Amino acid sequence: MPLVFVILSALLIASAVGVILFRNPIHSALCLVVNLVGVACVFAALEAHFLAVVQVIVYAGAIMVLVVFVLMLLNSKTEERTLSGVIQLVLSGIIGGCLVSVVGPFIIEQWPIVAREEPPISGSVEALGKVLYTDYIFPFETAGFLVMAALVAAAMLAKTKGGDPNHPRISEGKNDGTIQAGGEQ
Amino acid sequence: MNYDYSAYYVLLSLVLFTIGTVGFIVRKNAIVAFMCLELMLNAANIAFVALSRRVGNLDGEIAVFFVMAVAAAEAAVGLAIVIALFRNLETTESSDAMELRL
Amino acid sequence: MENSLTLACIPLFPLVGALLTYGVGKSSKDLAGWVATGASLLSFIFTLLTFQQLRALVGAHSYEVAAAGAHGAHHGGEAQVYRALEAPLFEWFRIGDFGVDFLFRFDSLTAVMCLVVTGIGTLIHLYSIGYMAEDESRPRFFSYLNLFLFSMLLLVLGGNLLVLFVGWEGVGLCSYLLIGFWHKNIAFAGAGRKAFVVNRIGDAAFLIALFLLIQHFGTLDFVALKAAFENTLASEALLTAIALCFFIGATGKSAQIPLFVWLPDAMAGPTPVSALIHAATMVTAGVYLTARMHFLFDLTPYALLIVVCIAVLTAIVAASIALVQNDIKKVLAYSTVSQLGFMFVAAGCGAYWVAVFHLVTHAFFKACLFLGSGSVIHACHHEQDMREMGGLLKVMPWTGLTYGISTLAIAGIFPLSGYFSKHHIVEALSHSGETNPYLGTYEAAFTAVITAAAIMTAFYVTRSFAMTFLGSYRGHAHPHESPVTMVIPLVVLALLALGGGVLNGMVPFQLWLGHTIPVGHVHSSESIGAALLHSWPGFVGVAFGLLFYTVLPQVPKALATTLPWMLGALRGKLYIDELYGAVIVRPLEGMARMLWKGVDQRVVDGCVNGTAAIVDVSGEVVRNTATGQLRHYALLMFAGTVFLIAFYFAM
Amino acid sequence: MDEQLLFGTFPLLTTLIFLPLLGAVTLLFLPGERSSEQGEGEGALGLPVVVALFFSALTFLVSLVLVSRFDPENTSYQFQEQISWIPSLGVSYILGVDGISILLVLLTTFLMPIIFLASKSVREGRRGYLFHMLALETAMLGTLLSLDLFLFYVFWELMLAPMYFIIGIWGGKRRIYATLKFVLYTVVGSLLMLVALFSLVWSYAEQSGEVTFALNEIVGNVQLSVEEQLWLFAAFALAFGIKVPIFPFHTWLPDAHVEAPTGGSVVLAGVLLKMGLYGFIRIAYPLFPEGASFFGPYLAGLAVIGIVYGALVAWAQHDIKKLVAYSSVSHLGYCVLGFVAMNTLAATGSIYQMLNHGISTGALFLLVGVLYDRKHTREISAYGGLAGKVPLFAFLFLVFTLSSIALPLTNGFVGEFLILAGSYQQFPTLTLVAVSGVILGAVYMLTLYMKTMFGEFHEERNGDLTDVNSRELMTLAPLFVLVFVMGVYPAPFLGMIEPTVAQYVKDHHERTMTSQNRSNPRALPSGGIDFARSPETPEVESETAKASSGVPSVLVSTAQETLVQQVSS
Repeated sequence: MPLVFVILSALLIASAVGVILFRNPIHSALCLVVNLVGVACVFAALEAHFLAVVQVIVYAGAIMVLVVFVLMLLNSKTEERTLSGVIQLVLSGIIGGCLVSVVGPFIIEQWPIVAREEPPISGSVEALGKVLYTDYIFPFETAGFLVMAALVAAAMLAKTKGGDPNHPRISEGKNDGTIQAGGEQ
Repeated sequence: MNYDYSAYYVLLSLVLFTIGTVGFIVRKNAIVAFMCLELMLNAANIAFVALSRRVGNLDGEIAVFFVMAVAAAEAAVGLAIVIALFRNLETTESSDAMELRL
Repeated sequence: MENSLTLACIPLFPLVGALLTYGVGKSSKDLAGWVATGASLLSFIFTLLTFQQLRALVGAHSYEVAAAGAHGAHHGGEAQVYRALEAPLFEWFRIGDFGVDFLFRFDSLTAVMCLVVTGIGTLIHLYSIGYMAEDESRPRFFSYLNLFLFSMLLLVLGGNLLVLFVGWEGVGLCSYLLIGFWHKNIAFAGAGRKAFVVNRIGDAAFLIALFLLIQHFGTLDFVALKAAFENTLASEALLTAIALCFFIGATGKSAQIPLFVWLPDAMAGPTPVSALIHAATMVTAGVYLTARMHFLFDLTPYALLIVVCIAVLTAIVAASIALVQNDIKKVLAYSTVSQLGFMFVAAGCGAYWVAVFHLVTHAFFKACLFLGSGSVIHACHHEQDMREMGGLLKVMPWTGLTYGISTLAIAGIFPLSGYFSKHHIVEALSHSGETNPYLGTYEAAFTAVITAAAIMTAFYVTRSFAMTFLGSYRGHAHPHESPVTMVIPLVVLALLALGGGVLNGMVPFQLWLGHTIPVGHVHSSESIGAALLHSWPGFVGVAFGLLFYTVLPQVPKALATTLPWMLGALRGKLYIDELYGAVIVRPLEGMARMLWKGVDQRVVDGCVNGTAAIVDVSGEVVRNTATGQLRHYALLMFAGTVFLIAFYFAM
Repeated sequence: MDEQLLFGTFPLLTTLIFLPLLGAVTLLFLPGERSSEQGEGEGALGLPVVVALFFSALTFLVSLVLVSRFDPENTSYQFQEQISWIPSLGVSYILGVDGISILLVLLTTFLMPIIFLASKSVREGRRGYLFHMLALETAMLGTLLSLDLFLFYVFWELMLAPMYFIIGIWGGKRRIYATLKFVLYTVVGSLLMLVALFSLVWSYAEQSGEVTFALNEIVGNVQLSVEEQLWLFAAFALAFGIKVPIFPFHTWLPDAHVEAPTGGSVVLAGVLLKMGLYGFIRIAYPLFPEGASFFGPYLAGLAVIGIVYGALVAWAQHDIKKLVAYSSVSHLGYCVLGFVAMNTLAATGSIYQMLNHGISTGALFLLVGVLYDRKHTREISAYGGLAGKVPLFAFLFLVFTLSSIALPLTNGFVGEFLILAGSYQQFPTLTLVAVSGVILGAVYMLTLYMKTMFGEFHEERNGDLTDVNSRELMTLAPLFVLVFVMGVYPAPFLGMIEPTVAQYVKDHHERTMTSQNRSNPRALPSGGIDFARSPETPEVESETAKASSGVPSVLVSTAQETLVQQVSS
């Protein structure tokens, strides 16, 4: 087992645990940045260079900036540790442990370590681009639409209040849940 | 002679995914929960890349590409939702948003 | 068979009359009565025309038989050839091979019934014009009366059992409407309902008889049925069952034990109604049915025994109740029940023509009695209690005279009509053992009881006559003789009651009926002395009646004080209404309420609502898992997914 | 020739079904009624009602055309239309009409204009009410006319939605409870039916290699084991039995009737209840002859319980509408009994009685509606002595009461007589019990009549009561006429029903024979099969030797049926 992998996985797991355990969201976010960069390294180690670059640009560059920005904007407070939170942690930890212990052996069994002669495929820009713009052109375009739609949706959601009086804030539209059926007979 | 360690990468991705899920369950803060989602997506990405290599074609890597697109879209919408939530309820904690409960 | 147009017209007039009367009544209430009477009269005239046609048809044949009869030859129904007029209107319905035609058939039996119905019907219509003169809703009354006539004619003209049943139920409906005519009084309306429901019990049995006939004979037409019965292989048990079902139907309509309870209550209706429906015509439908179905009853001696048992019992029970009633109409009502018992005795002995004969004479004198009582009630301003009457003979001579004649007629005194028919009944009963072995055993006992009933009959009618017309007036009204429209029918009916005996010989009534039903021997006429001797029960009853209620009024009082329990029982009509109430009506009512409140609302709806409640409660419980916390949902989802994966790998 | 060409290709049945829906859609485009409602006089009907009336009357005319062109002697489906709908599932749009359904179709189209005329009493949101009624008519006609199981199911479920709203929105005080009960009850049944439907179709697909929902193809061709037949029949029977309703699944009916607006009650009693029995006739019996012969006696038993039970419970009611509703339970019991007896006499009577019940009970509900519109109470004790105050009303009430208690010369008698006469041949003991319903029917209806119409009149309470007005008279007059026409001269109606029913009964007995023969060849003596085919064999003679020689064939078939029963048991 290459040393790179060992180091990377230790880093990744540590930072992931950090994300979920730090009580201050900012700290979590910083750990996530580390984790994302680690994933980029993993991509590089797997010779998917293009993805490694995209990973850094999209995640670390774009998404994380957005997250941190929102965190700052909303001034999220440090979470308090509660008993129910601990119980939940333990419970979900047990369930997660189950998952790993069940699926893990299966994975090892499924893809045993083999030696192979042919060179591994190259995740180079050309190769990827060729596949992406030929075989996957429609999904690609669809993804484009998706992103656009997401942008529009985000804009709509984040629109400031006081615009349209016909669309009151959710909390104001109190509804007692009964259907007003017919007139009194 | 190359050795293929993809099983370990998939195992790593499983562990990361599980951590992400646990985080999503444990954390109240919607933004952190959101970050945990990113963790899970990334874990899946690792598995994709590793197995793509193992299988010997680029389909897995393409999938990663699309996952990233989805993640980006999700980030945009998700954070917008968090902002809307904050604007309406003055909180970013998902546990406070329970008006639709019966 | 021959088709006849006039026949089809007979029931048409009352039907049109019923509609017309109501229409005319909107503008002129007085005219309505005359329209109805006219319709009834037209119907009578057409009956006469049809009767003439039938006589022409029967014609030569009938004289042959008469000649043979004069020689005392032994002949019965089998020698006769059945002749009838027919009016097939249309096919009512036909399913496969089973079809029912809307068919009228006019034979000698029907002719007699039709003449009685339309004849007496017309007289009573005429009477009603006077009787109902002050009633606001008399158009409705006359409309119902015409409708009744229509139904009754359907009943007697029906060529098959189903058309008969139409009339059968129709008269029940009209009876319901007319009993409850003064519907403001809920008790009167209740009496109407009681009549209808009790009749319906009989009708249900009637229906079952029809089902059995359909199943085993496939037809309801009288002629076809008669032919089918002549050489049937059906078991006697089946035949007895059918016959008894018909008889139960007849007990309903003709007020025999156990279904007689409605008739006394039916006196709630206007008196002409009591005369027409509850004395002369409708209640005799059961007797008519028995005579009509003679070919069935002849095959079932056991059923006939039951018929006679019931009839004798009814005759004596009703007569004994009538002894102590003070309401003049109640006396006559129980008298009717008792007299119907007499008719059924005759029918049960196989002497159907005697039953029909008594039916006719009874129609005369009982209609007269009822109309007379109506006249009295009318005069006394709707007072029905005989203790509030007395001495009315002086004020209303016509009414008193006709009532007196009818009293003697029903008492069975020679030479009035009642004697002949009643004598024949006793005669038939005492000879019944010859043809029916079952009856032979009880012959003597039955004869004794029926004679006792005859004495009682004479006694209670005389009592009513004495209390009403003799002595001095005890009431507070100012009685007066009734108008001429009421007196004319009284006189006509009294004359018929007086001279009805001519049917026994001078008019060959027995032979006439012999064209349709078996009549047995033609009896040679008896000497006047023998006849007077044979009417001894009538003399005894009348004598005691006159004695007790004019000269020795202390005797009945003494009897009442010595036998108070008996008086109470008879006054209380033997508590049969109460018994039915306690045993049948109230338990059923209780059961209905129990089924509704208990079964329907508690058990069935309980199950339904219980299921709903279970769903509701379990929803309430499961709902708690929906905390509204995103994280809890995620945890559950995660646990579920892991479980599924683990499950998959465990497999 | 021209005419034949015209009608040969013209989709008459489709027109019939979707004309009301067209009307419903048209209603949506009418101007709002808020303004018109206030200025409306007592005489005016208002534009929406006129439109609904127009479309329903048009539908009625189309159905009259259908009836006039219908050939009663032809016992197969007529005016068939077939279009493939969902080919991959084998679902087609198949319509057809036969002697069993045609008069029910006519009854439906006949009642709807009357309901619209009577819709004046709906005060608020009348347009929505009319819309639902028209949609309901489409669903009902579709159910009656569809010959594809899937299509049938779609229309069957479609009937539920408009009725849900009609009761739920325009109903009385407990309308929500009533409408939920109605819908849930029905849905429980129809879910089972759906499962059974698919089970049937798949097993037929396995057997024949093609997936089809076409009724004609499956009936007679599908081969099911006895056990399968029993289960599937039970599932269908529950669905249909709830709709009828057969005791003990009847408790939704009184609630639904009481809470529904007048028109809703009329259509519920007049048509919807018949759908249950129609389902038995069209689907459950032909498909599962074995199940039918097993469950038949039980159904008959439940029907008789329903007759007596419904009558008794009706007697105990204080609410006029509830009383009439329970009387429906009793009357539908007769219909079920007649059909289950499975001979021509009773089955024809059963179908005829369905029409009669629609007319007389529908009219009774209309009359109750007349009272309710004026006094806003349905309590029997609130009325009394009305005969003097409102004579015309009392007269009409009397006539329909008599029709309900099956007095001869009214329509009720013919049906009831045929049913009982026929079923007596099959179930003598049960019929004897059922006959007591004849008595009890008179008891509760006359008690109702007495308590409302006779007795003391409460001047201060009901002094302002007015008699039936001309509009209400117009709704009742056609029913009034039909009561007598169908009672005095039923031949034309029976003539349409009878040939088809005779064929149906014959087919059913043949199917039972073959099914039994197939599933259990040894159970049937070899003579039995011949016996079924030729009624003139000596065995028959000996069986019926008791009766005289002129016994018609209806009765011979009865003897056959008893034999069939003996063999099956």
